[in-house]
Amino acid sequence: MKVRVIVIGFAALGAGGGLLARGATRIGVHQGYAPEQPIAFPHKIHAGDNQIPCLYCHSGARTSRHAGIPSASVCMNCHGLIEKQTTEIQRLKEAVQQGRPIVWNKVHNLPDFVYFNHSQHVISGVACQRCHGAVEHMDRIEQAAPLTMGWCLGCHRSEAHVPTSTFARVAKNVRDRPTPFAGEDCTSCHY
Amino acid sequence: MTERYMVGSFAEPGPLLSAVATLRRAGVAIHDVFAPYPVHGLDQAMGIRRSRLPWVTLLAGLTGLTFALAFQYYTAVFDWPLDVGGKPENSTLAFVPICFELTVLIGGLGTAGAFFLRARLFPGKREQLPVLGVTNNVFAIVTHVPRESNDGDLARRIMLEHGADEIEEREGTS
Amino acid sequence: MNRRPACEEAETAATAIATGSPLVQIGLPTGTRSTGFEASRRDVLSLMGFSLGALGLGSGCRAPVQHAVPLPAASTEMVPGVPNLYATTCGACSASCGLVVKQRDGRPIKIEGNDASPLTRGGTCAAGQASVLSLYDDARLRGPVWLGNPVSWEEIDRHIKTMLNAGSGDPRAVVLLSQTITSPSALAVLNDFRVAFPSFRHVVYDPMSLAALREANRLAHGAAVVPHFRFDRARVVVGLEADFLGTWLAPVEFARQWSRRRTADGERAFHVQCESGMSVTGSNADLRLAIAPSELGPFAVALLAAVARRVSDDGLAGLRGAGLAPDAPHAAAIDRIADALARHRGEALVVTGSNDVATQLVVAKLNALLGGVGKTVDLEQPSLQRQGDDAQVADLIQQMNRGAVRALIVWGANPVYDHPDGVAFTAALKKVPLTISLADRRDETGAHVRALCPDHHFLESWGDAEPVRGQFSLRQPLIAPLHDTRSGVESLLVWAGRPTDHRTRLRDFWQRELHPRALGAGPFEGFWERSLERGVVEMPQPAVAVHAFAGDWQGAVRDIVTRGGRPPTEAYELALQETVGARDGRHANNPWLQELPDPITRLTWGNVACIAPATAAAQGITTGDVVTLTTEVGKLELPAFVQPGQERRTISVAIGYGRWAAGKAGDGVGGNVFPLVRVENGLRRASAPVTLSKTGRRARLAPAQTHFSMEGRDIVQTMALGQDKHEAEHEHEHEALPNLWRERLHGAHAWGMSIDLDACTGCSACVVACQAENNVPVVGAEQVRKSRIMHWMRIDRYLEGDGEDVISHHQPMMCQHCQHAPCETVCPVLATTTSSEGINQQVYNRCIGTRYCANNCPYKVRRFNWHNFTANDDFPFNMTSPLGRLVLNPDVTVRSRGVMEKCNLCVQRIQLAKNQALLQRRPMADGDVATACQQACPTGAIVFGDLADAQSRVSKLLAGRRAYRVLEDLGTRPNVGYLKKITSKETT
Amino acid sequence: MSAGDIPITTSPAVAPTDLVQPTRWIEGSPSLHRITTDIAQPMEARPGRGWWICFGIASAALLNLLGMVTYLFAKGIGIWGLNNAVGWAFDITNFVFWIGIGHAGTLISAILLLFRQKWRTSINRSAEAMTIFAVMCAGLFPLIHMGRPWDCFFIFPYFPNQRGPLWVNFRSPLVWDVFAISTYFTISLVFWFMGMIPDLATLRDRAVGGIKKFIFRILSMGWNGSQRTWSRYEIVSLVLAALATPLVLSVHSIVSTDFATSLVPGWHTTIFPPYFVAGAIYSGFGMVLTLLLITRVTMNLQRYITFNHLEAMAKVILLTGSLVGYAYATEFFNAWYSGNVHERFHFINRATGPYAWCFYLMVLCNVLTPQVFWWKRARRSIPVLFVASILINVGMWFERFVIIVVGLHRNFLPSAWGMFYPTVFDIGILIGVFGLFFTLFLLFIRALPMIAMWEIKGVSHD
Repeated sequence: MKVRVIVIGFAALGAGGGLLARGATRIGVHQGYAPEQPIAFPHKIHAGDNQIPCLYCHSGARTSRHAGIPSASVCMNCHGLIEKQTTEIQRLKEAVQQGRPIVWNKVHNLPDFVYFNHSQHVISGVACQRCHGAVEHMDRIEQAAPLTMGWCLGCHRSEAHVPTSTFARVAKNVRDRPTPFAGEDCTSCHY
Repeated sequence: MTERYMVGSFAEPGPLLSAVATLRRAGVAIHDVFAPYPVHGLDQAMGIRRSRLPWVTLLAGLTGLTFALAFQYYTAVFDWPLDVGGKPENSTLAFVPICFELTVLIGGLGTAGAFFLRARLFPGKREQLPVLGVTNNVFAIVTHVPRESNDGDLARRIMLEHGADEIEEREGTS
Repeated sequence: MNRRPACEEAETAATAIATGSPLVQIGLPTGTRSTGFEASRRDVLSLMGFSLGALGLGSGCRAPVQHAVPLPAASTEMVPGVPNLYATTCGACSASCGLVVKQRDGRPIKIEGNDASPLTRGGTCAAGQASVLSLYDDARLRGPVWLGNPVSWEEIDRHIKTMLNAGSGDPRAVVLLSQTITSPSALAVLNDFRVAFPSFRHVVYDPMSLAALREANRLAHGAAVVPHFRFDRARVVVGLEADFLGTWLAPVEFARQWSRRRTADGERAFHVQCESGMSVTGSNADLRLAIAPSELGPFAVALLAAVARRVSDDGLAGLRGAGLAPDAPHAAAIDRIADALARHRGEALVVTGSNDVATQLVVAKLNALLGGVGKTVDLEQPSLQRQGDDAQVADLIQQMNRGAVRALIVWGANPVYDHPDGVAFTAALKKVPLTISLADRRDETGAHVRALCPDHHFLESWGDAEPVRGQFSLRQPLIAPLHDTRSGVESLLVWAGRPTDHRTRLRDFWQRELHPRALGAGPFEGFWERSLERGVVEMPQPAVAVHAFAGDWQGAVRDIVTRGGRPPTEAYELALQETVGARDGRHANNPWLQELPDPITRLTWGNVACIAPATAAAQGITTGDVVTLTTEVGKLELPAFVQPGQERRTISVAIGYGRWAAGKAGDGVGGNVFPLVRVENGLRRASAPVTLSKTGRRARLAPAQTHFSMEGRDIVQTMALGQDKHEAEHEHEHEALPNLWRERLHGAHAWGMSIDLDACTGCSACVVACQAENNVPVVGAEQVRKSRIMHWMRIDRYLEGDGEDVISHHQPMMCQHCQHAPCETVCPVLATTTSSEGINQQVYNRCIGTRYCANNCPYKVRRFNWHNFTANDDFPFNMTSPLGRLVLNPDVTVRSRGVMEKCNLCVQRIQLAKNQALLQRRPMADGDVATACQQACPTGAIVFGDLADAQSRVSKLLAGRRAYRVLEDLGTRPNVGYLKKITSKETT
Repeated sequence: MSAGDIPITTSPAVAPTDLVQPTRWIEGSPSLHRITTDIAQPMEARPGRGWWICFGIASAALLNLLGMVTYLFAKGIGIWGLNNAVGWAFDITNFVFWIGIGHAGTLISAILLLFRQKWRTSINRSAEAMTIFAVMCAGLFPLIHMGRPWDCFFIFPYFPNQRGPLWVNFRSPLVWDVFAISTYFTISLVFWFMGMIPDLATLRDRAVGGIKKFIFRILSMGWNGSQRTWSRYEIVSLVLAALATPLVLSVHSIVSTDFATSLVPGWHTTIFPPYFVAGAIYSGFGMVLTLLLITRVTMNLQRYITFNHLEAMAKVILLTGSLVGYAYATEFFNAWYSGNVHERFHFINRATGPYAWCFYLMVLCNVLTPQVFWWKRARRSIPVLFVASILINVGMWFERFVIIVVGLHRNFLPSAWGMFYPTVFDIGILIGVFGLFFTLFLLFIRALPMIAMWEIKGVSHD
């Protein structure tokens, strides 16, 4: 019976340790984070039902590090014409009239030591959904991917433009092609 | 089922040794001998075979070695080959120290673990002492006493001849 | 707050600017809080959260909610995260160099040179690089102040105008005391002012005056101008106490001209420098003579005599034997110099910074004799800097005391601090009914005036400049004014009763005055837009009328000879010296400049009394002893510094220190030496007889380098002129050491750098540029003393020999990006590795700070964050102030405590360039990337590029004969190489 | 049951011990029971004043350590005297010093066991304890010397993590250290505990119940002195000894590679591994001597820790000390013989530079001091032994300091030369760690048998 106690004890210890380890690796990972927004903006209606291209609003993604959140004035490009009035749209219009910026809750947050450049990925044809999930089906935006380094490397390793090893495998075509940017160099993201 | 034992306690290793020898010659089945320290020659007297634990050490050690080598090779060459100071990705010589350390570590822990299992020792186990003081200054011989024979008397006689301080017969579960 | 990501930060900044909300509310731009304690604390929390979760008591807690604030109205100008570049004009000194300023998310964060400028061609200086930080200086006034109380502009204008207009018809003068104004439009505004107030006078004031030079030219050529010196046309340059590579007149322009003639091999110019204290210029001269300030005149005369002998001009008969006594020192050297000068008539240039008319006249004669006028000395399109007139200033003080001045407006000058008679000036100020200061802070002078009307920082304001006649340059604001300040021009216009905003005024002026002269400029609109975009415009101006040399040089010679050399009575001479970091002291509150190691002494945070080794030995003085310098007008206690190369009987002291109203960083640093010299017959002296005495106390200096000998190691390599053309004997130098391991091939690029030790003057612009670009923290004097300075790029200084004749070398040293990097092998966590493009990359967020890499780095270029230097009140510099943090580069991580950092070849710029190439779907071209140091360098000593491309400039340079690697025999295989310094003892 | 004291000499069955043993490793011939009581006495009797004084001092130093380390974590290692030129100083000096101290313990218990040296029996237990405590002290420094100790787990290759395929750099000696030290600690601990089981059983059976019996019962794992177990037990001890012997040699060799594999002049030397091992054993024996000289008096165990023990240790010290001296000489010779400008300068600087006094202090303590042990009288004189043992540890600390700091403060580029000046925190932590060590040791001698009873019994009765 003493034996059983000990066995159980060890088992519990092991299980606890395992759980702890698993939890420890989730530190700072906010997958599934979906905060309330000042204006309940439904991507489902805009990107989904009405098929508005992502880059129409998040135009920064084409040229800049930051995809950016559209100014209220951009919203008004359409909502100036649309008759349909909901409380949310009212809020938007108020904001525009008072010329005060809307304070959104940021969903996808990277640590400050990570430099992710949207334009690089957009131009190389990485679909927004690959990192942001099926936005067009989301009523409220939610962080779909874990956004951990391991996760980033997942793609970079399978589709890197630079060979994994810096040994002889360097491809001649690498230099002819527009400069590769991804690869696995630490300085691709950390500087 | 319960068994009968003959327990003889001695104050000195000398008499104990000769007693054990005589008992074996007389064909009495010695269950075990208890002593405060490992008495030289007792193994031979009891006819205990040399332990095979060193083989466990060898196996555990080799396991550690293989793991260390494989792990380092995998991480440095396969999982993410990085240019560290221009050194080759498979810097085997640099892997040697850790290979050695893990060999020793796993080898040592394996041996110790095997010992405790084999000797059925574990934390909190309630000790079974033939007589008090075997961990201090008393030596004790415990022999089996088959019911349908008079070995009991034989054992008792031999031990007395060799100057046992005390002899008693006990029942116990083996 | 601390963990705002760049994006949201950017947008908030933009918003703030757009909506005019105070910027102070903005927190850190991107910073690695998450590699700091906070992050770990948060993680511990979430770990706790997890375990609670595991117990089913609730889910793990999250990081604090972060916000993203878009602009209320979309801006076409500014895309968050994309830097904009605007051309403007530097306001750090009167040289008014053309700039291109990098504006990120609505705030200027980096100053770069304007390649379009014909004068500087993209060069900058340390002070210019640092001036962006002054924009975010906490000590700046937040708005106008009347009699010590903050007031509105309306109110203060009311007060001022009433007092100004009260005595219309009042004969007492309205005086504007300003530094040299190179802005034509501003000068035009003064005319309006003159119309409004007939008694208006404009007094120009320079802390380091060249009045004598202008006077001499008036006497000699009939035009009181500061000539436009053309070092690029000179084969022989003789500098007499003129630090033209470091601080004198237009150092950036001169350094560029000078280096262009130096690196042109064969045609290489020969440079002689005669000076008392070691200067940047002297440390780069082919021949340097240590002479005392009082010997300048006699020396010039002797030189004139020696030259005259050679060019045998009978008109100079009276000169023979004049000048220095035959036993005088340097007699031999003078013959050598004279030979060189005579051999290169028409290509010779002699410049002197002396503020003595006779000496200047003799030098003018020398230049005339050598046919320099019109060639190396351009009087017809002269420089418009240093127009200061000491006589007028002296006169002004008297008038003020007499009560003959009813209003004094001080603009850009700070006489209470930097005038020899600062005390007298302070007293005089009290006698003036209305005193106004336009300074950006309540400085020494501002503390004694009635009205403080803060001017914009030059990055906030419009303007123009004409540093050299015909060379125009425009200034445009990079950011909306941070505080309630007003352009000085606007203020003057308001008080003159014709309020106009600066931009309109400027535009009108250009349309009215300049556009007509711009030949073939087309309609004004286009001209204006182009000019703004380009920043600089060349518009030939009518030549100044000058005649051939007609000055009474014999008289000058007589004066000098009769006056004799050094007055025999006193032992030493004090020589004021301008240094590249402190300049004239106006940037004193700029921590970047305070912590910039002086290229000569390598000291930070303060000035010292430089004493020759021989003198120090004789007086039993060692570096660090506090000595008292006493002149007939004042005394000053300073730590002594034994400076090889210092003239034996001269003690040099840097100006620009010892301010008491500059701000937190600048106050009480060093000692103010201005009051120790005098104004003699209307001219500010830069030297004075001085006595030296020990106080017995010792001071702790803050040196960035303590040992100046190379210990016979092959660190700075030199080669004699022409040697680089000899083929065979240097072949072996280029045999690479064998590689112990398989050769690794690089990826698409192999970034490398070449540093030309022959072109590097040590001016340190690159050091500040690097600091600004890479968010390098300022650590303060105490940490520098502990040799914990953080600069990624330092300029090592080595001396050969001791005493007065020393050879000195400057060697920029930063991470060498070894391909066999010792640091990488020892890092336990792979925080530093070689990238596929040959960069030795340092990953802050992986670093745990064992410092093993730094120990194993033979170049000692790695820098460790010993403390948390950001947002830490123990280090009250720009990174601690919410305002100061706005200068941080959002594209570079702000390092937290306990991580290692170092030069990474401006990898953020590489990434940016690569991304642009990608967006334009083109391969990268050579020159797409310029590192901060390279961009800042006025002499183009630094070249960055792709070693994988055999045609790139850097590849060619590093394949050349002059190329070598530092500590090559260690086999570290650096991607940063150096070009050997060329030593030439004589012109070819 | 008979627990009486039977004088051994009256027993006809056993030959007089003095004929059996060439040298007497135990004074007199105590009975088995007497041995038990003698050794158990320190744990059962109330501690004497001597113990309390020592403990007071030690724990005070320990508190100081805790305080300073807390402040260190709060402020950063900027509070130490380190700088850009000298990135390691007291921290790594202490680390190497304590690791070295540890070595004597393993050496005594393992190597002397293999060589069947009987004299080790009375000192091996405390020596092993010393090893374990010393390694604990040493292990502290790699942790606290980090810039970001809260990220210390980066140094372990663990899975799962967030960084995907990013592991650690197995080429870095620091990673070797991590494995070497943890292995060394674990194996030493196992070895120590194994050796203690029979004695724990003895104590269990002496205990009159209550918490004490409970604890000893758990620890002794039901040991009952069965001969079958004994025979396996002896095999296991031999195996562990055989493993520990190369281990102890490897540990300090690996520590020495922290320096030897770098290219810093004065560090980059192939002689380091043997030289460091010799030095480690040397300093270790110094420390053992210090401890035993104190404890044998305070715990009155003179009977078991005899002059013969002390003399034997003095001989080892003489040997290793001379080896260290030889190593010093070799370094200088190689520097001169190599003709390498940086190497030569380093050694000139070592002997004439600003830290020359450390160098001469080190030579005085490490090379000259042990030479007195050529004389038997010195080897058997308590005062001489005590002073020498202290000097040796001072000297060995300075040896590491000289190697590390002199190597760093002036190397390749003269422009980057600097100096190291310790701050109050450097010194405080240095003292504090001694506090940690002695606190642990003092608690050990009160709580556990500091001499292996069963081995003593074996030696005295075989």
